[in-house]
Amino acid sequence: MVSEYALAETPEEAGRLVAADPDAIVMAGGTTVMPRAMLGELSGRRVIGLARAGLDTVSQNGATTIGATTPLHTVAGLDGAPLLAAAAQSIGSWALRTTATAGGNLLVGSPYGDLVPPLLALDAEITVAGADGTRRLTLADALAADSLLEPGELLTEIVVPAAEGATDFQRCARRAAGAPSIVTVAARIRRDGEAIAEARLAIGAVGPRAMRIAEAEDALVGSAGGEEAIAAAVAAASSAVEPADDSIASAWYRARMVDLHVRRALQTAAGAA
Amino acid sequence: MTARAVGFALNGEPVAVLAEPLTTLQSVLREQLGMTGTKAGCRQGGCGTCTVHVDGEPTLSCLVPVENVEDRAVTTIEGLGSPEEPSALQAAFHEGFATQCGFCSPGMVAIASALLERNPDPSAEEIGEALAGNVCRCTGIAPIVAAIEDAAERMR
Amino acid sequence: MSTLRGRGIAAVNYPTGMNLGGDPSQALIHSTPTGAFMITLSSTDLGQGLRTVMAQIGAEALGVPMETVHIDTADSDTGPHCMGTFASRATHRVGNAIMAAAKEAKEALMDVAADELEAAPEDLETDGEGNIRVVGVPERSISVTDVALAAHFKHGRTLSGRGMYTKQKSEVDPETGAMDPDSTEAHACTVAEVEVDTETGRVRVVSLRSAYEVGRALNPALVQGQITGGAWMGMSHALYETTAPYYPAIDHGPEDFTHYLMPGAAELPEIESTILEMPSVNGPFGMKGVGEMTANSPIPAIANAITDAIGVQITELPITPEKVLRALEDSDSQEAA
Amino acid sequence: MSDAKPFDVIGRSHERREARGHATGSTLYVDDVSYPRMCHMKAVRSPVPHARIRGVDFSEAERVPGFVTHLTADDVPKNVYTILCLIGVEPDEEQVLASERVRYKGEPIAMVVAETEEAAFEAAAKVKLDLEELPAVFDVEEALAPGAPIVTHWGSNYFVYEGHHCRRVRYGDAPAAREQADRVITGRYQMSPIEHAPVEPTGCIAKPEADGRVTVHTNTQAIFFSLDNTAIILQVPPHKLRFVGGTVGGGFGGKVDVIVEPLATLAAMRTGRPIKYVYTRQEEMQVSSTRSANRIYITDGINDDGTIVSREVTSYEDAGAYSRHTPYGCTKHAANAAGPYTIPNVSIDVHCVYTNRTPSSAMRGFGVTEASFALEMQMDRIARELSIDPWELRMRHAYRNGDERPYRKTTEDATLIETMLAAAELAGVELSADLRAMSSDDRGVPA
Repeated sequence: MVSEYALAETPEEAGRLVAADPDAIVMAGGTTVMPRAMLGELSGRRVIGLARAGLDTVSQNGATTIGATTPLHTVAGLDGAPLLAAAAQSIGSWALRTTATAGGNLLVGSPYGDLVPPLLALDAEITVAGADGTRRLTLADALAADSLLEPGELLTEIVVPAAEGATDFQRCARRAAGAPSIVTVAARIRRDGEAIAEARLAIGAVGPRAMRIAEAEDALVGSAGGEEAIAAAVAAASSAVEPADDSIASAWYRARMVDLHVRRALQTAAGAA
Repeated sequence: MTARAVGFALNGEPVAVLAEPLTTLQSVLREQLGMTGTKAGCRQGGCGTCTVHVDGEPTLSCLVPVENVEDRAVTTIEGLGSPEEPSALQAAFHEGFATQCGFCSPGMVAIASALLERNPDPSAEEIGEALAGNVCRCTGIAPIVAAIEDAAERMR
Repeated sequence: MSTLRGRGIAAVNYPTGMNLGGDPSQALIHSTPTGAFMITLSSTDLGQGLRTVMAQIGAEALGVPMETVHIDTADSDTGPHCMGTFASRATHRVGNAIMAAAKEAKEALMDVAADELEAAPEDLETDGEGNIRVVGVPERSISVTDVALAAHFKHGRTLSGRGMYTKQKSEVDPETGAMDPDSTEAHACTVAEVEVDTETGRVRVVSLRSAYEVGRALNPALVQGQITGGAWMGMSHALYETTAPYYPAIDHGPEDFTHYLMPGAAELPEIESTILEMPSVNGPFGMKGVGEMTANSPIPAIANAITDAIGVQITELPITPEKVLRALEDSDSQEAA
Repeated sequence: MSDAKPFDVIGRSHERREARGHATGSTLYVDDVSYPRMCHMKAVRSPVPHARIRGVDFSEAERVPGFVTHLTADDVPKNVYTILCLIGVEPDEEQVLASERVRYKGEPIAMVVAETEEAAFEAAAKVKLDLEELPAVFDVEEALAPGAPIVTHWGSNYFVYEGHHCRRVRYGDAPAAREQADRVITGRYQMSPIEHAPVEPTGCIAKPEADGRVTVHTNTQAIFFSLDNTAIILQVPPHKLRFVGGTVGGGFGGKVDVIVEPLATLAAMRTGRPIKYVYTRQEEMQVSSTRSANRIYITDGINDDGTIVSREVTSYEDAGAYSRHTPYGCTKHAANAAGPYTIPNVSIDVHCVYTNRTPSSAMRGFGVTEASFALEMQMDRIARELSIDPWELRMRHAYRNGDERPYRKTTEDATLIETMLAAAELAGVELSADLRAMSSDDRGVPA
């Protein structure tokens, strides 16, 4: 049995509780914590719950600010955020999405964090509360660090700038719904005239963490987004990822699906940009 | 003493339970409140047999600590109809041979009733999407989809 | 993206009953004082509808209404022995036991009715609606309830029967394999249509059209339930299921329903089927066991349809997108060479 | 046939009797039952597929609040058994709880009983195992090769059928016929290990009664089979046990194993308290029995006119670490391994092979499902190689009533041809007049 389940009532209280006890397990929706608790794996641990902390608000005014505990079901229904909505809708099942949260999805790890590639493609930032106040950093920077959060820190919100350019989300899975991803790809392309001025390509579910593929983005920028540039971007993505075996797909298959879905995402985004 | 009193509305009636920290809504329903229609097929959030409604939202009761539903309204399969007065959906399930072993049926009915409340005329695709988290090993799913379509028809 | 289509067939037989026999089941029937019939068994309903079908067999054999027949099963203190529910045996074995028990119980029922109606038992018939009447003289009739009351309180007789069915155990000749492995054989033939996405290797089963020869469909809706569920399971076996994705290695074994893959609603093919009834020699009312067979023909039919689509036979289950993609790449490289 | 059914009740789609209860959640399953003072039991399992057990330390587990007791092999009166002993299968080989050696990953070594389920999980996790890992074998053919790690206690990795290392069928002279045939077509077919995945996990509750008996509520598929095996394992007179069940949330063959009942009954007798033992989904998925992953080799001798003159089948059933129902499944497989076809020369060898895998067991159609998969792919392979219509190949060889089967039984209920004709019609496949004229009651030779 856990020693305590402390339910924060406000964002501030949540931040204080987490800062005061860096060893505690922080639980948002609980979709990964609860099965472990059931198996007795969290015996003696203290759990800080965010379910009532008021971190589940969404505001849209140009940028979209998503509270960390916003259910994926809500994200899936967001107007004007097609990339995020598509990714959220593809995760798990309806009854899971009412419980699983956006912030949890960022922290849960591969192959589950399907929201991460779209957020990377959209240059999302996260707000983190710690003992010394809050800090705002890009998700890309946060993912590049050893861990997304420092001990005692709390993820409070995700800020998604208005998308510039055209986007696409591709997901490869064994079933249309309710199956873990083999590969997820998010792409965003903005043109300035004919040439691509800005490109984002992010890939998830392939290695331990979702990642932006800078080499692929570089291969696209300045080009017209034709076959050759896309092929170069695919090649860059292909060499950047380190696919792994799991119960759903082998590394061999993942590698092929990376190529295919990166190509599809870039073609669609480049075509629409 | 680590147990905490938690009050919520169960099928329209107020209830209060004493629960150890992080006790699942599922086990409180099944073990303390006698609502054994909510099943425990995996307790990993993967089978859908424990689906209930929390403030109307379909929810996997194995993933939710009972503390989280304090002051909320929980509806279980028992609140959706009874053998004497089955809902249209329940009637469509039993009359349409949409149950075999029956273990998935309460969860199927729970998710389907949430769907029909929001969408009285769902397509087969929409029904399929709603059922994505509910496992049935016996029927081949198609009879369940057909029963939901039949229920939608009955309710119109 | 290119899509290849293919069609495949498979035809199978399936033996009814425990292999080699030696698997008895019993049934006991007795009437309550008011003429409800209790059939006591130790068989298990797995969801296939055993209680329903056993009540149908009992009601038909006794000539009484279905709603007055109750199945009391699976308590070892009260139920007589049953080997169990497996091997497509329950309806055959337990059904035959009920037939035997019902024969005895019906004889008692007709004897008492004959006394009450002052007629010969052989001149009586049941009407299936709860009455016993003199053949050709419908006004000389008595309700089953009145017969049961008379049996209990006037004649001091039980309306009961004992039934047992067993197929003698066959021994296998260790040299030749000579044996008697079945009671009867059911049959199925499936025509599968698939589409293969050559870029992802994904297979979509478009349709499964099957004929099932089941001897007699005692309850057609329940038979259809086995067929639809079995076809789905066959498809699931063919394309998805394994506890060891890297067999024979034991790594990465799935531990939940999210990773142990089975097709969902979106993957359902069109399933159409025909039920043929060609009564067996020894099944109750000519039935044959259908529970297990329904998954068998879809598996090779789907596999053969994939071969038809891609021109390469993939002979290891499950036929995953990866295996399809590898097969396509291998055949491409062979053609190039 | 007249349209009117000759029956009042038979042939009608009466509503499933439990359906109303199922749809309203009022049907009671084993896990829905509980009793005052009921304890929960969980298994301590081997994390490795093959190891010598050097020690088991319960000291930390015993300190978990709510811990009640533990069981090891020493507590089980007849710890080594085989489930099919009831139909005369030998030898005893499966350990109820492993002692000295574990043979598959997940094999139970000890059980822990506690006041709550969570405490039982926690205590089970705190049992310390001292294991010396041994080389393991996972592949059926590697298991039969010289020098393979030996899984069984009798020194070979195969089951012995009356002096033979496999179950055999010999009909005619298949090797000689193959030599004479115009061509030989071979195939290798591999099934996968498949989980039954009933939505209701396997489980039971054993409740001691005041009169010294134990009532066991179980979702077994076979009440007396489970009762009798439990009595044998616990060496108690069968009349001391009462098994109650009958409502099962899906079985598919997996609930014909007798694993949970003897252990729960033993713990109930030990503690005097009701014991609930229900598998977790992880246990269902990775520890409970699977369908056997048969590897099947078929060698057919075929003449240029498409006549199959010989069929030789070598099949390896992957029993995993213990027999369970696999020796039976192999015999059933052997009976069906030539398919629903009349072939004059047949030779079948079915090996029941032991590996360090989770044991396989009964599953919907086992023995036959695997044979049908391989045979029907082989029939297609022949049809493709000889450019024969796959319908024609099958229907020409389809067994007819009166034909003798390789196991020397005369066919009497064959309807394969009629079934195929019905399927063709349903699927809109146009068959030739010759094929449409065929019948299971007439051997006939198409022109």
